[in-house]
Amino acid sequence: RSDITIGMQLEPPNLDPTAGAAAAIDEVVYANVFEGLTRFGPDGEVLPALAESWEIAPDGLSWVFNLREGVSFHDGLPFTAEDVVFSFDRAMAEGSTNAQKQLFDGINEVTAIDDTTLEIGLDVPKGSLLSNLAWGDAVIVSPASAEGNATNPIGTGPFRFSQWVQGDRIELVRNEEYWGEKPALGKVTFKFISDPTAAFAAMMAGDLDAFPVFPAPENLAQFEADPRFSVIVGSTEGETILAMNNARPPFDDIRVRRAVAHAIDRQAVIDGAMFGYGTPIGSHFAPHNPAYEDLTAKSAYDPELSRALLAEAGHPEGFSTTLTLPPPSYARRGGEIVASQLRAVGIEVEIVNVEWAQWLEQVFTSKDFGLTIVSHTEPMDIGIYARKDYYFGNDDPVMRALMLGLDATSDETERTAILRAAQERVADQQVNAFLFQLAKSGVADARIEGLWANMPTQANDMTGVHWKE
Amino acid sequence: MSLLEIRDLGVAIHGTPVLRDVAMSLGAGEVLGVIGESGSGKSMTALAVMGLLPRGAEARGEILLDGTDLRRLSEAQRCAIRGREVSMVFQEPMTALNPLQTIGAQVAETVRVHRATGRREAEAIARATLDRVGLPAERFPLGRYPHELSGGQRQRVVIAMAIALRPRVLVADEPTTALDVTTQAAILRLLRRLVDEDGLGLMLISHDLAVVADTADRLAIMRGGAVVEAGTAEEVFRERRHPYTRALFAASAHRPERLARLARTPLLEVRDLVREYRVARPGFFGGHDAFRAVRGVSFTIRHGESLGLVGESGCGKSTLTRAILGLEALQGGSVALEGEGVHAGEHMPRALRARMQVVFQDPYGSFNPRHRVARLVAEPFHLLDDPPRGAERREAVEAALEDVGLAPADADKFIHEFSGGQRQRIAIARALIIRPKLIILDEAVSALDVQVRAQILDLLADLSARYGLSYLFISHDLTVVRAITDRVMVMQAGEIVEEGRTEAVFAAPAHPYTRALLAAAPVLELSA
Amino acid sequence: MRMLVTGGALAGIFALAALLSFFWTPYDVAVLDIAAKLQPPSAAHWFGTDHFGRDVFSMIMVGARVSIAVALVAVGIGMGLGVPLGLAAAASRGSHLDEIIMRGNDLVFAFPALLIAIMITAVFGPSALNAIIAIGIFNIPVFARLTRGAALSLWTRDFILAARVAGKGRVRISLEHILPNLANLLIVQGTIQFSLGILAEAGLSYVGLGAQPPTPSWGRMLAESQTMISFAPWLALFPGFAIVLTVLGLNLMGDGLRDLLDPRIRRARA
Amino acid sequence: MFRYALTRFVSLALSLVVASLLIFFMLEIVPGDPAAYMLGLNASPETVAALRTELGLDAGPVVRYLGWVSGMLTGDFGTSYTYRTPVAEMILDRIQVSLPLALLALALSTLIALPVGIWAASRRGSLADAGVMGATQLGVAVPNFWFAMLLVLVFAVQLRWFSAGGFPGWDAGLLAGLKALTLPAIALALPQASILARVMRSALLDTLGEDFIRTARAKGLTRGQALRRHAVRNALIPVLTIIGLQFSFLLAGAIIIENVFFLPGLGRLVFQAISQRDLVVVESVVMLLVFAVILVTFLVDLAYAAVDPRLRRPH
Ligand SMILES: Nc1ncnc2c1ncn2[C@@H]1O[C@H](COP(=O)(O)OP(=O)(O)OP(=O)(O)O)[C@@H](O)[C@H]1O
Ligand SMILES: Nc1ncnc2c1ncn2[C@@H]1O[C@H](COP(=O)(O)OP(=O)(O)OP(=O)(O)O)[C@@H](O)[C@H]1O
Ligand SMILES: [Mg+2]
Ligand SMILES: [Mg+2]
Repeated sequence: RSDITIGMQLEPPNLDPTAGAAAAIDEVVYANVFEGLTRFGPDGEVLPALAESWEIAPDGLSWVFNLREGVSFHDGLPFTAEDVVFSFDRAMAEGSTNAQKQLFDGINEVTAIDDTTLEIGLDVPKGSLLSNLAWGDAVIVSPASAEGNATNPIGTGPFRFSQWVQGDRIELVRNEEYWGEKPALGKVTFKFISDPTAAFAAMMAGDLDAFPVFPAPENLAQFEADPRFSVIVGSTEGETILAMNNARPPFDDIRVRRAVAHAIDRQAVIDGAMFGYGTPIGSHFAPHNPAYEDLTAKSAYDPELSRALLAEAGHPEGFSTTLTLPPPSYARRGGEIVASQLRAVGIEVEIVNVEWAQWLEQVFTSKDFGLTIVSHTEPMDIGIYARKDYYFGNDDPVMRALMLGLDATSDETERTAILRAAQERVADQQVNAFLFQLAKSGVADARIEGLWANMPTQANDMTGVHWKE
Repeated sequence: MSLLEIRDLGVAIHGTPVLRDVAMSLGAGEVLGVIGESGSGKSMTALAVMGLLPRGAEARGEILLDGTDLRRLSEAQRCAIRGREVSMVFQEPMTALNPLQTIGAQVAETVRVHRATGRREAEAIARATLDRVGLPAERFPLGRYPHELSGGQRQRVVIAMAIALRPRVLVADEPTTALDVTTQAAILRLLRRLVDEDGLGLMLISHDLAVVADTADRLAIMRGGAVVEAGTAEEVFRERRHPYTRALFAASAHRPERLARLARTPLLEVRDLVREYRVARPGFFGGHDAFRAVRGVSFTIRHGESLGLVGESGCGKSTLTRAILGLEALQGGSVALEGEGVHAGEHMPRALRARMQVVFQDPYGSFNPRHRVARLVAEPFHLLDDPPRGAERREAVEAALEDVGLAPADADKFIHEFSGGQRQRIAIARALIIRPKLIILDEAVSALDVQVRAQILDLLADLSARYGLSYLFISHDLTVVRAITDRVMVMQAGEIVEEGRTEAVFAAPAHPYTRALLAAAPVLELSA
Repeated sequence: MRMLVTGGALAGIFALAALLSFFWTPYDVAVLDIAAKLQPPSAAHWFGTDHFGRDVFSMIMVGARVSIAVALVAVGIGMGLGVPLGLAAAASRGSHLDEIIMRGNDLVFAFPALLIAIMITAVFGPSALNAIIAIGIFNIPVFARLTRGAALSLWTRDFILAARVAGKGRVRISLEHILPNLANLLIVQGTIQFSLGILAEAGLSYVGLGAQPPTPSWGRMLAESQTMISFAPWLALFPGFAIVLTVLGLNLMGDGLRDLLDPRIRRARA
Repeated sequence: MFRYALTRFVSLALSLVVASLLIFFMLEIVPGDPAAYMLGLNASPETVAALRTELGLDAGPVVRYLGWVSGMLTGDFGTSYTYRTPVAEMILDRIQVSLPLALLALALSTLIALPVGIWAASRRGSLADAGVMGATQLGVAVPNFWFAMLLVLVFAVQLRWFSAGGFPGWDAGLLAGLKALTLPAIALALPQASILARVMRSALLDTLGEDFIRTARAKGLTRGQALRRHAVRNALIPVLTIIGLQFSFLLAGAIIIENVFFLPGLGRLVFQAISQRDLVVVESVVMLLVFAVILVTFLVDLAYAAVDPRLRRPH
């Protein structure tokens, strides 16, 4: 067999990763259809992709990339350094609609030295450049086809886009002209099933071969017990947090924030909402990262302490607040458990379920909320605690200084030290209550090999996937 | 041996007996008239003959057709007899036909059910039968639908269906009750002709003695599910052995004693009254047409006078009533009560409306079934500026009920607890309670059995004598009008064609339409 | 009659459970006990526990409250607005008012109900109240049409003419004579709409637009238990039965009432 | 007839205008910005503003309303914000699923319900009648999503006769397409069939009580003949009304079923578009559905005339 059908919960709105934030776009096209200069590997490491190698100038302000030769786009046009210039300029331009435009912050010039050599000039040294360029939003598109990528994506990847039956599926076929090793699969179909029950039925009925991010953790045990399937559990970059509105009373008081954190029994949340899948975290950092530090003890489950803290903060009878929940089940289910746990220490919580669009407007943009649960799935995003206007309202000069230092260095030990300090800072400040690292729990036909176990970025890299004999 | 012989027929519905020991016989070429008040079991007898009793009915006894007991036959055998040997015509021509099928198809169906004939042949028979009942091909092609025909024409189609195969027995259950007098006369003539021509036996059911009197050879009089008197028409007319028969005859011809106290002064003056209805115009771009139901009617009623209005169904009598009562806007002319103009609409002064009340044809439909009699009768108090309240009101209601011969205790009952005659008395009580000057009676006695009708007529005469009431008495029943009115008007197609003192008009009708009406009206010749 | 009693008993059980739940439930449904999750039915938990360790029996009792309240109030809205509109339309037959009311009805009918419910909740956020409004809106034309149709035929009756002769205006006649005579019809239709309302609430809650947590509702229980049906079937079965039985009960009651109140059928029985 | 049709038509057009106003301005107040939704958590306000301009969301509501309506008149339903494809194309794609599904469900429900209703009516009061009526009561009471779930578990997961959902497209062949729609159509049809069977039965019982049935019996028709030749067609009028209502319900009301079977139909499109704040899509599809319902009602009215000669000509 050389074809495979992959289940996904959400359908991408379009297929241009440079023009939308939807994770589903990358889940279809990242590393399959589009490639960047660099890319993430299965465990989050940054690997060369269209750039074979690179050199950094001693001042750290200029990077020269040597591009791969003999690469062409799916429409037959050759790939050159000019395409990179076009792609980056387009993303950085005024009026660009690239959702992750800030990835390119600090780049002042992108120049093609020749067809296969590219130079990127920076304003300040940028340790995260290589990983930034690995994002789906920084993939290389061709000026000839860029406009049409939303519906007819043309990249340089191992698969080319074949057809999209909107509402149902997207099909990719093997790119026979691929520059690298040709994938084993001839055809990949992504099928969109939003309803968890339907997803379960479709797997069981054999309509799907794999569901890399299976939406209902409660069903995993059944798949586990069934020899037809293998369950692949890994980690994601998703720190699931109970965010608090630090800018507003009562959460502007660190004692209240700590009271909230101590009121929460993480394991109960993981068991109840995720059926045991997930790793407790004590700060905003992914446990699989080498720089990770386990800080869960700082906010251990201790309702007594919680009540004491509340009393100390002037809320002996507790208080009431709202908990705004976006659609994913980690939030909806987790929210019910969190609400009941908070209620146990006297915090009356009114649950408000909202859709993503509304969550974005109400919580993220207008910052009109008390509590919310959300999973931050961007890789290495502890930097958000250095942002001034971020939605949870944490204005912390210490974090800003730490992050500036981080960007300025590419030395690994130094970086690790800074990252640990940042984790501790965030945990000490108890900016938010940190619940768990979202697990990636997928189901696949037991005969399939090569699926990513972890999800360092939103992707379903099909290059190495194949059927066992 | 007679053609159809019914012996000891008994029917019970869900255990309640409705027919007891009914016996009748009918010979070929003979008309058997079955008479009786409503609910006496006439229709049940007919349905038993057809074998079409309602669900839950159980029958006993024998129904012999040429000596064969129909009740012993299987359902399939009865189906074979129905429509071919024994046919039936029902009362309501409006609903007896399938509205979705052409008349040709429905008549032809009788043929095709019983004979293995082709469509063409069946249609030929249907055509011939329709011709025979007076629906000629040029005006009534087979492709007509029932809704394109008048009531009388529909009844002819129903008859055609029944006689298409020249059955030997025809049961006609009140075949003319829903029709006006002229049409009724024509249908009865047609039936009689079929009997004479085909030699079939006709069982003619009616509650109206006069209808049957002219046509029937034999009579059976029913009451309470049993036959109380039977014999040749002559015998029954002559002998009237059973007291019920005598009561029936007496009531049919009853004339109340009237003490006229006529004043000179006019009470109601109607001048050039015009009433139009908007009707959709046929055709693709048709808009609305005005249909004149009442075309320039003028007349006067004096204090204490009883004025009759007769005319066939649809001539505009009820429309005129509503116009006089100020219930509908006029398109022309005027109505004045004691010199005061009546203008339609809710702004009509209540004091004016209080001088005029009405009694409707349907004694049940004119009462809200959810209110008690006390509230029903007291409703016109709404018209008074200072209506009596509490005990006073109650007394007024009780007095009104007593006036019409009911008990004060009846005030606490619901309308369904009364008989038809009692209901009509309550309607009169309601009209009387605020002592109006004029009462309009729109077909107020048409739905009643003859005996009840006689009582009501007496009551009306008595009230008029006591309170000096004036009546506008509307009916299509000439006998009744003749009995109760001082003057009479004859209406045809929205116009008054003749007017005069009642006796004079009946004795010497001037207008051809009046003459036709009088000729068509069935008259009971009372030799004894 | 038998239908009426059976139906009334079925629906009554759930109505009682709903009332009782205000004072007493075997367990507190607001308290989660993750350790006790997904227990099959037992003596301690008659209907088992859900994925948060809540007692399903208690949740069904409290859920009855939501389902019944939503459906009942929605019917109330439909009747409260639809009946007066229908009466007004009939009383002013053929006028502009009549035309506007009837066209308005057609319009509401033309909107795909579930989509409008979704739009309403998109605007105001999901809640039991908005479910009520969404369901209630679609009940208005049902009652308006029914009322108008029946009222029109009543307006042709002689007793209405009699009332007019007694000088009564349209409003008075509508209230004193038309409305009481519509009561039977409205009660029967009310029962039917009530049962439809329960189904609609379940459907809305199923797509997450009905009652919000922590309040349990039957539809939400069904929705949440869906994925667990293969290993915790009691979670889907009990709320499912609750819906089916209540709706069945109400429908039977409606049919029974119709038979009881419809004079035609009553006569046929007599 | 023509005039009747014309006046009906004018009032239909008016209804559509009112409907379009209602839909548009109701969606105007829906909180949430499509541009912000598309760009996610990390986008800067300038980026969002740029996208709003690109999508034409800057213009005032009145301008956008007029643009939308005038576009629709020429068959241009605008371009989806999120999908960046013409809405008309999307609708055309989805309707290839929704319409056949609705028709299939309608055909199923009609084919089951009418014979069952007639059968029950002709055996009124019997055990069979009681059984059928009991079954229909149940059919009405079972929520269809629950039933759909059971269908999937039994026929897709256990028996593997059908796939659990999805739609292969009509390119995959008529049979494959029909097969994919079978379970959803059954799930949709069951409650509808129950309702229809009940209506058919009671309408038939009503007509069986009519005088003309007695007349037919008096002609010598057997009970069965009278039923077939006279009662059924007369009973069809209320049934037709229900069928008309059901069609529109099936077309628009299948969202939940489309979800259970992950079918790319219109209902799911709207559902998804609302959550993505893809308002043009929502507006246009809802408008189209309203139009379809109104059209169907109109056609049902015309169908009455075909059944009932009294309606063919004004009197
Ligand atoms: N379907 C029925 N079920 C029960 N009782 C019935 C039914 N039809 C008629 N009856 C009763 O049978 C009795 C005889 O009724 P029938 O119809 O024969 O009277 P009728 O003489 O034809 O009266 P009318 O002149 O009003 O037609 C009445 O008491 C009536 O109430
Ligand atoms: N609302 C209406 N719209 C249109 N035409 C009507 C209306 N009411 C009555 N008509 C017509 O007006 C004419 C007179 O009707 P009306 O009811 O006054 O007759 P009538 O003499 O009382 O007859 P009947 O003896 O049958 O009661 C009839 O041709 C009738 O069809
Ligand atoms: Mg009779
Ligand atoms: Mg009249």
